[in-house]
Amino acid sequence: MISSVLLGSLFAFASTSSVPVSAPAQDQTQTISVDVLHVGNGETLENVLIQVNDGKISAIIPGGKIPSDAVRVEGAHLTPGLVDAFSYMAVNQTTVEESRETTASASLARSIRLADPAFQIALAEGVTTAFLTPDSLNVFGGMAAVVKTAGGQPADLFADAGSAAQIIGADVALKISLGNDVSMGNHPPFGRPSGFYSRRPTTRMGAVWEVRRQFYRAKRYMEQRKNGSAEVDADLEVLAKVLRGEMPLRVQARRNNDIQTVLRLAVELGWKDVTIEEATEAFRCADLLKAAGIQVVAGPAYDQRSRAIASGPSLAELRMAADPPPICCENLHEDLFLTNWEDGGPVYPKHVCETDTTFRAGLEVPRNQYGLPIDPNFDDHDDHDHESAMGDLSGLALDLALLVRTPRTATGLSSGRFSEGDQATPALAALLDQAGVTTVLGAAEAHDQSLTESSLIHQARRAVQYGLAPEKALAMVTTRAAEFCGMADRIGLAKVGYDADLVLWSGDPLSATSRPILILVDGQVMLDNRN
Amino acid sequence: MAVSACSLAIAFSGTPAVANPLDAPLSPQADGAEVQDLGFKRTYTIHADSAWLADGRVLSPAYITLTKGVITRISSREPQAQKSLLGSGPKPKIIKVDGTLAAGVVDAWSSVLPAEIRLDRRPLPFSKVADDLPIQVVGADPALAAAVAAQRSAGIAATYIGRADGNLMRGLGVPVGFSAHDLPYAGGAEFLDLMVAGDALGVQRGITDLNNLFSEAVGYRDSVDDYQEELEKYEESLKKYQEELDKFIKEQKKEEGKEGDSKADGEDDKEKKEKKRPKRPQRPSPPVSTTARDMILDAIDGKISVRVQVESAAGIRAAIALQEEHNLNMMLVGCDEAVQCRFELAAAGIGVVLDVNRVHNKANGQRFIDQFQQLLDAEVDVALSSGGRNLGPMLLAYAGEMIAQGADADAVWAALTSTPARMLGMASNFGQINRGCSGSMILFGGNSPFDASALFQAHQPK
Amino acid sequence: MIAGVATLLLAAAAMLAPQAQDEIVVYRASKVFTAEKGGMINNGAMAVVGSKIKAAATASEVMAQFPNAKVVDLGDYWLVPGCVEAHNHVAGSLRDLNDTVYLTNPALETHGVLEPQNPYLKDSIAGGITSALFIPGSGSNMGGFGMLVKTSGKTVEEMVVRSPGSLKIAQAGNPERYGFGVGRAMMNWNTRDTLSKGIEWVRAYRAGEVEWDPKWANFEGLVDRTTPVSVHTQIYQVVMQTIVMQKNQLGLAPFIDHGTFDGFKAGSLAVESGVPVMNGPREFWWDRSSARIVGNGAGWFEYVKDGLLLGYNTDAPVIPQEELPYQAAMGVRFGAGTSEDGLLGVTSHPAKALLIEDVAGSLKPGLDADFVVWTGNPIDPRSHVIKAYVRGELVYDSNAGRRY
Amino acid sequence: MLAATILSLALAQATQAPIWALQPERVILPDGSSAKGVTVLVQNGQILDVGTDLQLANNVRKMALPGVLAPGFVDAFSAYGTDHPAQEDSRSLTPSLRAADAIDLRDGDAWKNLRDAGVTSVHVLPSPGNVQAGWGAMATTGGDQKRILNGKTRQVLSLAAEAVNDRDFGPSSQAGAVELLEQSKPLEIKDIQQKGAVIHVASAEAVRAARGMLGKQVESRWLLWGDPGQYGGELRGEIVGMQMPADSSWNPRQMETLKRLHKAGVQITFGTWANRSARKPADLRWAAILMSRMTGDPAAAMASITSAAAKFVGNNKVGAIAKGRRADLVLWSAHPLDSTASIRAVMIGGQTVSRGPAQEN
Repeated sequence: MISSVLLGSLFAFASTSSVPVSAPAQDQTQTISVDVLHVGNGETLENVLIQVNDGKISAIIPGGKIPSDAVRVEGAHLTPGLVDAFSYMAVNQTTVEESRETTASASLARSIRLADPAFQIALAEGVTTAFLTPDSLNVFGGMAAVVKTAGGQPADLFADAGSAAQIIGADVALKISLGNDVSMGNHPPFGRPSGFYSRRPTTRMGAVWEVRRQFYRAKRYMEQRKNGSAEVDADLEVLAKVLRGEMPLRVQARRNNDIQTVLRLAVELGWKDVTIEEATEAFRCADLLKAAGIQVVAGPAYDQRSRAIASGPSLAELRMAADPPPICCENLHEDLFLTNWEDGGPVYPKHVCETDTTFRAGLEVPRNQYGLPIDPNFDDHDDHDHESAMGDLSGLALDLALLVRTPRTATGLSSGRFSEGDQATPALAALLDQAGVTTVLGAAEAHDQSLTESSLIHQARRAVQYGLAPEKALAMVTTRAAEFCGMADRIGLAKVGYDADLVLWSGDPLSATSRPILILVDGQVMLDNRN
Repeated sequence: MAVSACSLAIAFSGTPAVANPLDAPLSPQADGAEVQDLGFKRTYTIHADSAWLADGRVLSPAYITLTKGVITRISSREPQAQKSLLGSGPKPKIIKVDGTLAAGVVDAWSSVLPAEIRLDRRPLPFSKVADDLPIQVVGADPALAAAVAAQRSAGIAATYIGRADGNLMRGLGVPVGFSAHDLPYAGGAEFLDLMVAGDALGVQRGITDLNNLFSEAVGYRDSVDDYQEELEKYEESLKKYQEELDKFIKEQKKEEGKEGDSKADGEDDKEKKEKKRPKRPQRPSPPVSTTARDMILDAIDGKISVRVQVESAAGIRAAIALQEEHNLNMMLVGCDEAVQCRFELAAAGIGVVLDVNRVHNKANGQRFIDQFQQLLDAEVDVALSSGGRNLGPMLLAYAGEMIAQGADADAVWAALTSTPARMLGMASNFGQINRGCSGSMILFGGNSPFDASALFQAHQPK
Repeated sequence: MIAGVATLLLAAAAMLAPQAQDEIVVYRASKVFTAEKGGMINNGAMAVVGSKIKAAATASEVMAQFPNAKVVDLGDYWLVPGCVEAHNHVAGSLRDLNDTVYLTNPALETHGVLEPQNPYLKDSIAGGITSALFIPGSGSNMGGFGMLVKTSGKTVEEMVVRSPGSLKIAQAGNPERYGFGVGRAMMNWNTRDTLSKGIEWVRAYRAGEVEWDPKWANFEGLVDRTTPVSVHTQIYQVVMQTIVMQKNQLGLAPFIDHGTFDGFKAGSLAVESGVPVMNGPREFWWDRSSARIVGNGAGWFEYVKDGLLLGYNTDAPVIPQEELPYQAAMGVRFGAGTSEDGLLGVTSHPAKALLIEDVAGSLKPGLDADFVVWTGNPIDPRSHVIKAYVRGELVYDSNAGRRY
Repeated sequence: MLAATILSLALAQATQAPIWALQPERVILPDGSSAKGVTVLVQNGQILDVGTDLQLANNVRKMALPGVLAPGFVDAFSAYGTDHPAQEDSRSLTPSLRAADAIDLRDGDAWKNLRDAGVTSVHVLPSPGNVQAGWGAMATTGGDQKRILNGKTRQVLSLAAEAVNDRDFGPSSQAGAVELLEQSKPLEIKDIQQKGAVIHVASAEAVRAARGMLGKQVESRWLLWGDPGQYGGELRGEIVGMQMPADSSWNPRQMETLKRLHKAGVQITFGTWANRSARKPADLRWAAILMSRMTGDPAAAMASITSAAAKFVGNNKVGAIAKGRRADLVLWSAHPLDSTASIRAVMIGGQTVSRGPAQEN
């Protein structure tokens, strides 16, 4: 009655927002011509054409003639979309239950908010896939999910097409947490308002017990299910899967002793596929991890929370990793906890560099007068800015640094989430890799916090700066990370038949000044900064 | 006077009351007036089944020609291509629509506010809303853009933008129309927004505050006069002082010449000292002005109008008294008890803006309609409005409810269009389909614009 | 199964640790205290092979026995067993030791809390303490199972001497103070109830009536008396209750772990029941009835001649861990025997109470080579540690950076 | 005159149950559109038949009605008659709680106000404060017949903040709420599968979670909280209950959301949540009027408070003028979406329960 074409145009209601654009057809072949292609497994190809069709990489042609309609940016590098193997994007209080310790069957894939702005932030930093893990608010947080950061149909009526994340793997691992986090919210039943926080664990002891208790329950449950004497229990089913090796286990552990607890429990309880998340102090027991065959997804050593950038690896850390000694008199004077800050922070004597080439890259980092590393990739101008910014802080910067280095963790008197394992070091990945531990890098909360300078690619850059081989660092955020996600057959590699998740960088992706200029997810352009 | 909705429909859908459309009255400025550039570009003609013109006249069929967003031709005949010596010009663009065209509604009391005012935590009593209207709305103030779009789509062509805080004085508000870019543009008189605070019981305080505001301003003006007088006196005494000073200096110089001779003479010294230097007269201090005071004085001088939000009869009477004392150009909003002072209001020529939402008040709904009629009967200008709330889109629907409950349909329609336009000083541009008026119109099918089961579209000029 | 874990991890640790040396080292010193009654050997020596003690006797005897050994001459220094701390909370984070949601927590263990890199451990070593019982706090009546550790090691498993080391029970004092509003009747009933359940589970499990249960598994050692009960207990009546309930009624192996105030009045009962006392850290007490300061250690010492095993603790960090010998000195100062009694109270006596006399606490052949080189008598505050060894390995050297 | 005939109709019904042929000027059809020349046959409080060319037997009494005959409005979610929210605070799962037990049927102002606003049935829900809140109930707003039409309409589940942010008993999160529900699946699950569920949601993830949990065998209706603009795209093809702002003061974003929801193929219904907020019975009609204005689809707007609302509730006896339905009818002076229209008579179960002001004069 009302609709008339003419009226439709003439008497149109004013719209307050842009109308969603429809996705372009997928059957067209797009071609990208690049000078350098980082395949993701360490290989690089020069001067290649990459063809994308139907969301997949359909061909990689070396040295071909560049078609006129090909996407080409001079000097650009192409990598597979980055894979963040450890992320808390959109993971918040609605996705993790605090009223109970065991919510093993809680599925992150079900409760995650796909329209969260964090995904867009991550995408803009080149991250196309993320392994989302339940937060550490209870011991058994639930099951993790793998998402692509874009390409999903948005539920938001006001959003652009493809702007939502999409789940590509639901219930891919069980997450459990050790350490302070799980107990910090709980308290004894006296002296405070009643509520579900009056419960165990309030300590590490309780957290470890909760893990053991549930797994022993699961073992009994498995037997009872066999002889039909138990009803289906959603939580224990998940634990049973872990015990049978059908579901990987992710354990958040930051401190040395927590990591060693994981090792002990793995043997005691018969865990088969274990990844330690964050593992801030893993360099203290890298050899144990190697011997036990447990892999590590290193938490962000470089972000504004841990302020590892302010401390960097100490000499003691580096030496301890290179030649793990018992706590011994010979080392006391250069002990981690006795670092002499009056001189302005740890100093790296020349002879160490000469005798120990392993960490040369890390040791040669130029530092300012406060012992803070100066990024060698910064050009002069930036360098100057960096210096002056620190200069403005003058005495304050030093004080902050002192705070960071105060051995609060080890005294055991501290509590709270982010004081745990504050010996974070950007050299963690390099140290673990050196020790032969299967390791990848994760950005955890970086993208949640709009801390783009802590984003995944920056973790890789920082790791390179502290001694990791560049090709390894890149693999740790692409191919190897995809393996951690259980998705190595479709993402993380620039190879024919793989998902066309590609990032075109303005230069070498590991250069601090490079930025993504074109991002494809499933062959669709999700970000275009070419202009 | 009361007619039912059916009769309204019959009245408006019957044969055209005006046989020759050229007889339709034109506002004096319309002819050859400079057309304001509001971003509308095109010239075209809308051909509708009929159109409601001013004063209840209906034109059928209706050809309304718009140029740059303004109605330039009203006729029941199709416009012809202009002929000249060189032959006929391009064929005029005609858009055929089904339904009846009517003037866009004027909401004299709405919630449309620019961000600067909406988010202002410390409202200044003398801010000018017109100054806060953004230059570009869509990017700069999305909430305002959305609000304007919502008003538009509900058929509102013009509204009043003023502060909505509870202060005695709220600065200068301004009636606005909407331009092509969802941008409110000022049109009509500026109003000094005032409020008599307090409910029926505590209203005395509000009245005192209101009167103080004006008497202080008048007092200030008086003190300016006093100052002038004092200034004249001062200048005179200043002259005197100069003369005395010259004399004094002369004498002193003489004394100095003597000094060398009579060093030892102590008495002489004493005499010298006793001859005092003349005192400089003090300059009278000028009375200190404020922007707020200047605004009040502007209102007293008739440069701007006054808009008072007031509910109780006592407050209304105080406002009327103020109007009589200072000969203000005044409009009242709210006015729960206006009916008690309807004859005073009529005598003073003060219009009132009612909140149409009151019709829903279960207990007072019928009373509201009665009051509406009584005010009209007493020949008070009455406008219906959305009451400063997010109810702009419901304005027409609620007004329809009044008709359902027995209000006079023609009166209700007038109270939504021509009356508020007149009260806001924008009668030549809004409130009726007339030459020179805004092309923001509504198109409706069915019985009336109040029928949501039938076609209803808001026309935004191109 | 758990033993298997330990073995695996120890094996892993062993690979990383410096290669075990088979060479025989003889340490000779002007004073060697073997921590047995009358165990002071003038001009003595001790032979160490790898991580174990081979012999400790007069220098001439040892030199004769191991003629080809490498000899380290410590001159006028004292060679003393590493001290054994019976009550320690500093080897991990403090906030992780009191899970006070429930009054009894038989399932908890301190195993996951131990931090090898804890700097307090270095203080311990520098203070001559080489073994410690790392236990939960006294915030609840039954805090959980503690563990016996060496105060030096890179990994947790390397440090562990025995886990569980003891069951921590707190009778009187903190649990009530923390506000449950629980009286002693409830406390004693509840503690006894939990213990009884555990003991019953052990019986039933061994009889094949119930399945293995991680919650009660550690009670096997309690029943077998291979795991002692370290009881935070003080004041005469409560100490008596501890002895009666845990030793006499339930047949466990408790030791009094504080025994302060007038706890010593239960001394004869302790002797009768064979319950050791690890006294401290408060060494004296103001007795209102007699209006004088009374030394707790002295009170207990009266029963030593009847066979009471008396030692000292610091409850570190209540008293810094390195001041354990000083606690013994305070005990002696307030009348608890001689300097030798004091020294035994921080070495072999706690080792016996903790049921590790076959591992550490004295310089007997076959024990771990945990020993410390002191400038003089350890319980003389003027003495300090020159070197400390754990399992035959030098772990502290004051020449390289003296702490105390 | 009209009132007299309708009253006599009611009286006559008791004795011999005659068939009445109501012939109004226009009739609102089940899809929300209207038609002229339609006859509605009513007997015993039921609609026998509806049609333009019905063969009328001799004993059928014809009655021409001046105005538009519409089905009585259905308040799709409400707390009418419940003085206190129907909620048990001590637990998060109260699957057996029945809102029907909390309804006060005494004929106070509340029910009269509803009838005066043309509302003939209300769907009373337990409070969404519990993850599994219990059973809704359908009640008529008047009439002598059994007032509770259905004491177990749909099971009410809630993933809205009120239910999933409980810091005393839990759950504290949506994830936890879903887990709780999964574990409670055996509780009345057969009934839920049979009768369907009303699920309070405030986000796309809540919708996904509920879908994942309930599967397809449960007929789900969605009660939208928060800003449906952010997650409405997840509900294409579904029937949803949309919250109205108090006093109909829709802000521009809400209006645009309404429009886009409709465009996205979401079938919208409204409820008053009366007794829980400042919303009034008449706001149902205002919401429909606004929806008509916003979407340009008067039929969908009309359905939103009649037939779609009945679908929301899962009741096929009310909400439409169609064969076999209850004769819950309202005679309007013009189309109900015309705000100048007024009610001339309200009939519930074939019985005239109120007359509009026009008849009083």
